[in-house]
Amino acid sequence: MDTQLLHFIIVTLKLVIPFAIILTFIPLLVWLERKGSAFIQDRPGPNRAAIMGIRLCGLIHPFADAMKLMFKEDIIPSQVHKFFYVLAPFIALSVASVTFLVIPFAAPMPFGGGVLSFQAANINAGVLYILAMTSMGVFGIMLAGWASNNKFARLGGLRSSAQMISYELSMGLAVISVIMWAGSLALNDIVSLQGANILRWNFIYDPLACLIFITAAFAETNRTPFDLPEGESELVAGYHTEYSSMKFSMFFMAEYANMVIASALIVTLFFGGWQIPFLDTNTFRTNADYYLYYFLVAAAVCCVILGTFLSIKFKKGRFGDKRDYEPLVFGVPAVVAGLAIFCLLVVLGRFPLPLEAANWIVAVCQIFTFLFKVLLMCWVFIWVRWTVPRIRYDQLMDLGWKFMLPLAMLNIVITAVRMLWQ
Amino acid sequence: MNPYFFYAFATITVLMVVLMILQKNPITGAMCLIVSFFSLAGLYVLLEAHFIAVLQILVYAGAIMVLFIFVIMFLNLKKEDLKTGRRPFYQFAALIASGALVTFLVVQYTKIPPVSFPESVAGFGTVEAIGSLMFSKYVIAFEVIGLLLLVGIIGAVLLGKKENHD
Amino acid sequence: MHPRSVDFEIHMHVSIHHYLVLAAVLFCLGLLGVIIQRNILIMLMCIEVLMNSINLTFIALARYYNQVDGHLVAIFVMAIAAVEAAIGLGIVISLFRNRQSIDINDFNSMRG
Amino acid sequence: METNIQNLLNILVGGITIWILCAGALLCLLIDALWPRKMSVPVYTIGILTLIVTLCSAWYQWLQPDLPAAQDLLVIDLHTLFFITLVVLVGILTILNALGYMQLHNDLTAEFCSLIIFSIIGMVFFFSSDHLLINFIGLETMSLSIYVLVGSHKKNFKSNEAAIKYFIIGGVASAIFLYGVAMFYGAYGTLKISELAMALPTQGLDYLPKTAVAFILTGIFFKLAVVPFHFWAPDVYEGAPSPVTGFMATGVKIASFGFAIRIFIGINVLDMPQIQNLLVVVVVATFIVGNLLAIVQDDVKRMLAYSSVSHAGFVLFGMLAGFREGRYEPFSSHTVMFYLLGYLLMTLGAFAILSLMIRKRSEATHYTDLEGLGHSKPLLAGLFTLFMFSMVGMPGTVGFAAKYSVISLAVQNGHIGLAILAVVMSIVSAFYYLRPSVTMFFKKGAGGCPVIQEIPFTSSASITFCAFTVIYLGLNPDAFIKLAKIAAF
Repeated sequence: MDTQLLHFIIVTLKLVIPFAIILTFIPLLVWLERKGSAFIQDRPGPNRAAIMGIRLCGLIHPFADAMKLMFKEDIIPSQVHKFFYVLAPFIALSVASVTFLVIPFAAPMPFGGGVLSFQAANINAGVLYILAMTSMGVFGIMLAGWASNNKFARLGGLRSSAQMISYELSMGLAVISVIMWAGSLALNDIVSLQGANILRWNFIYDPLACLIFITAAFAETNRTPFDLPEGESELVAGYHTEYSSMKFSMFFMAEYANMVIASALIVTLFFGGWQIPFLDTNTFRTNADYYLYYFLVAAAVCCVILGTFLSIKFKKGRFGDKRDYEPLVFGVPAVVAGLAIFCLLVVLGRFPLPLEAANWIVAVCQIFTFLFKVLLMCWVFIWVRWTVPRIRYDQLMDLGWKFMLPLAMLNIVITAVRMLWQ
Repeated sequence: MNPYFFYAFATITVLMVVLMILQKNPITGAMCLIVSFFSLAGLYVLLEAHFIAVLQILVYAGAIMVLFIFVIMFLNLKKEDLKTGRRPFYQFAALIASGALVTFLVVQYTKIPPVSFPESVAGFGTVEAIGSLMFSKYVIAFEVIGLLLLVGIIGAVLLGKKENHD
Repeated sequence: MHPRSVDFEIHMHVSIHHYLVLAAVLFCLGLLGVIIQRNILIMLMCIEVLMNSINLTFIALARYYNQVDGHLVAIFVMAIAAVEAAIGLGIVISLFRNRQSIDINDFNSMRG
Repeated sequence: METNIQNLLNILVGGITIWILCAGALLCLLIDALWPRKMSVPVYTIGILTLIVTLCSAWYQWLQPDLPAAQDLLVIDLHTLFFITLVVLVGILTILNALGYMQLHNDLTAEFCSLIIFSIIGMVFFFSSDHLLINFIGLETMSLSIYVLVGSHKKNFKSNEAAIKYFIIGGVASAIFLYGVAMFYGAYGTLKISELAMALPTQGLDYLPKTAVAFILTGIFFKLAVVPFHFWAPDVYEGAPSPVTGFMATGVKIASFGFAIRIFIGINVLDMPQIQNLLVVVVVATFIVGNLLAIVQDDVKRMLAYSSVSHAGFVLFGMLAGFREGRYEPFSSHTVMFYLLGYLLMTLGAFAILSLMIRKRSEATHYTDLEGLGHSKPLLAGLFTLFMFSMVGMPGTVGFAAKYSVISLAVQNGHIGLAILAVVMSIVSAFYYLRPSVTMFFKKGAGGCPVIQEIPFTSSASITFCAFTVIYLGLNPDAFIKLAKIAAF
């Protein structure tokens, strides 16, 4: 193939895939949030929306919500500043999605005589780029608050900007100690340095920075306990009080996109990014066939066990409708697929892999590890939201300026001393 | 270096600054300025100053302009606060004066032969190069900037805080 | 290598004077803004424009001389601009508390 | 690593005066923050002590046979030490004035003291660095502290207004200054003054230095408030709290001239006929406009603002007088230094008295407020008259010695016409300088309370010091002119 065309395709894919990932994560997270909150509050959660009786544990709900929001009437109130009112949600969403460009999804891979990095833009100052872009996110909220010309919205925007300014400082200072360890601002270097050993990952190596960063990230994404810009008990709905329909849903999506990005960033900086625990890239590449074989065996066994477990839960008349057949629909194919893979593996035995394929397998595994970690981190966000109450505004400011900022500075000093010590 | 990028960024920058200085509404002005800061960052990228470009966005767009917008929202300006009074003669004089200045400068600059930029040395504009220079040759400047920032904090607190004892 | 040793290329290349002229235009626009604006907040923004035009000059020249010193200057200027903005806005707030206006023409209590 | 530690040590030892100032300013802040009750007196005491220690260390360094080379960007030579002495003296007197002012108004906060010291640090960097970037950072540290100080009288609308005006003018002036610096960088590819002295402009960019000089000088002229860049001065001087006005009027000018002398000596591109002509125009305009507009003022602070404009013109005339056959003579800067010393003493003395004028909890500096002061407080009125006489240039006061040295230098170097103008303008200035004294002594107050009621100890200390030195230096200037001559390059 023409190398130029190949190059073009690669760049396009690098740009498109992160967006696609965020977009698929958003409905997933909405579902996770609703189900998770239901689990925490001991109630069934969303389970009504159905396509021809198929409910998929409420997974249909996000799609139904999206449909509803898309076809709702788009109201622009008369008192607003039209241009900025329309612009604000676009800013919020687009800023949230460009941040993903510098996150590395897997280790750079030798490919076609060059190196293929799984990162759209390998910027020399990647961490700074992310800090810069997250600080842009506040403009959407502030503009929404201002353009709505409504006191609740304005207060929400005002709070949001104050909060962002305050917590960005401790966020930046927390990152500095990570940068000091890595000696580089490029995110891929930071991940590579952490290595496969969990004990070297920054959340153990530099726990204070991790704690500060995660707290600040909660504040930056306006999630509970720091969701004062939209605190409904005081401000109706804060900055998006006047928004409806698609524009509202854009804010909604931006919130979840921000959550994904914050999680991705936390994972990259503190939880080893794409590193698979105790399995470093080179070992994996040279022994890919071995790991692949046993991974598939394990997967097949899991499929069979899980499928069987589901299938025996089938009992006619439990709900009295089509939901009775759900365990069978999932369980039987799982068992069949598991058995089929197992048989195939036994028949074929271990087969050697070409180098290219091994590299690709490693990359795919790393991508999935990364996404799995991100999902776990998102779950932490949801978990915190439904267990911790919202704090008061003065407490928020005190926490940011009087506690986290000095602590972050102290952490830099500690890091410097530790570096001299070593 | 692609000249079209330069012209695009330059046009956006100048256009947005012009829009800003003609504004009555400070929020609109601030948004124009943010756009022009972004295109300036683009120009910095063309000049191979990637680090400065990111800092430009981080500091100007991300910190200074947020502060501006915060204050604008804080002041809660009414429509009638933003009245305009035309002072045509004064504005015309200002226009002439700055036009003269810019002509003078442009004439001066265009006497420079149009040499294209030399090949940049390895590591030009990277964080390492800037950092090592900052902590060796310019360490004094770095210290004084620290003091200056402290002055900024003291000043802002002193001026901004409400007095409680009355 | 000295910049002069490069052969003159008169075609479509963007050279140092493009950047310097752009910076000069921005500088004059900033000055013009400070003079004709009546809104103090926008006047403060114009001062930021002035600082930015100077930064552009320094960075273009740094590229021209292949020295990182110009970048250093730009960083310091950014810090200074940030402090200026903070103090300027502090003054505006204390001004607004006393007299509900941000129009420079309303501030003429002193005449001589 | 070794060289770095050595480097740091050099910086620490060489710039010891600066580091003492920094430590003092931070100590002031900390004490203010940690002291259980809000009391400003310990903070101010620490501030004054810091400045005195700085003065001692500067003298100690002065007496060292060879000064340690701090860093190539920070030059500690006799010139720097002399100017450090001047600005620290300004600082001490200002803090004394401010203490008195604070007792009367019950208004200034403890941050005031540390901001004064920060501003002094900025001034020191402004005139002591060999690198234009650090000069600029020093300039900004100085200016930004002063913007805050000007606006520190928060509830007073005049103070706010003065702060915003000064801020906008000052911001533009700094930007113009920095643009000049950028042009120097464009022309020479370096910003070190010692390298600029020898460098040749890069081919093709050799148009820039002249413009650069014009921009830098414009920036400084704004700070000095010389005509035609003086229009902000009266409003700002009137609006700012009196001690701050005294600080601005003296400290900023001293620092700017310290820097100006450094670049006039360092950068040979300044030795151009165009620059000299520019200086002549500015000096003549300043003499005429400053003195004539001062006559029509009816507020003492505004009058002193215009007087400081004309004094700045005089000092600039001292710089101009140092040009002999188109070159600036480094040695002749001693007249400027001595003039600045005298100007400092008489101005701060006058402002110490102005700081005491209070009526209905606000400053009262209108001429009508002075009526009858000569009867209620004759000594104070007499001292004020003394300072005014000194500003006119009466023989026997420091003002005379300073003006005499400037004019004699001008005559020596052939600037006869300007010297005559200077003498004429000094005579004109007697009109407005003596008007407050006439009001004090020969106009009966319209009853009511006199404008000065109590005189705090600190204010009287600073007034006494100023009065004593004004007379002492007036009678016996030679010793200090000798010192200035040593400090001149």
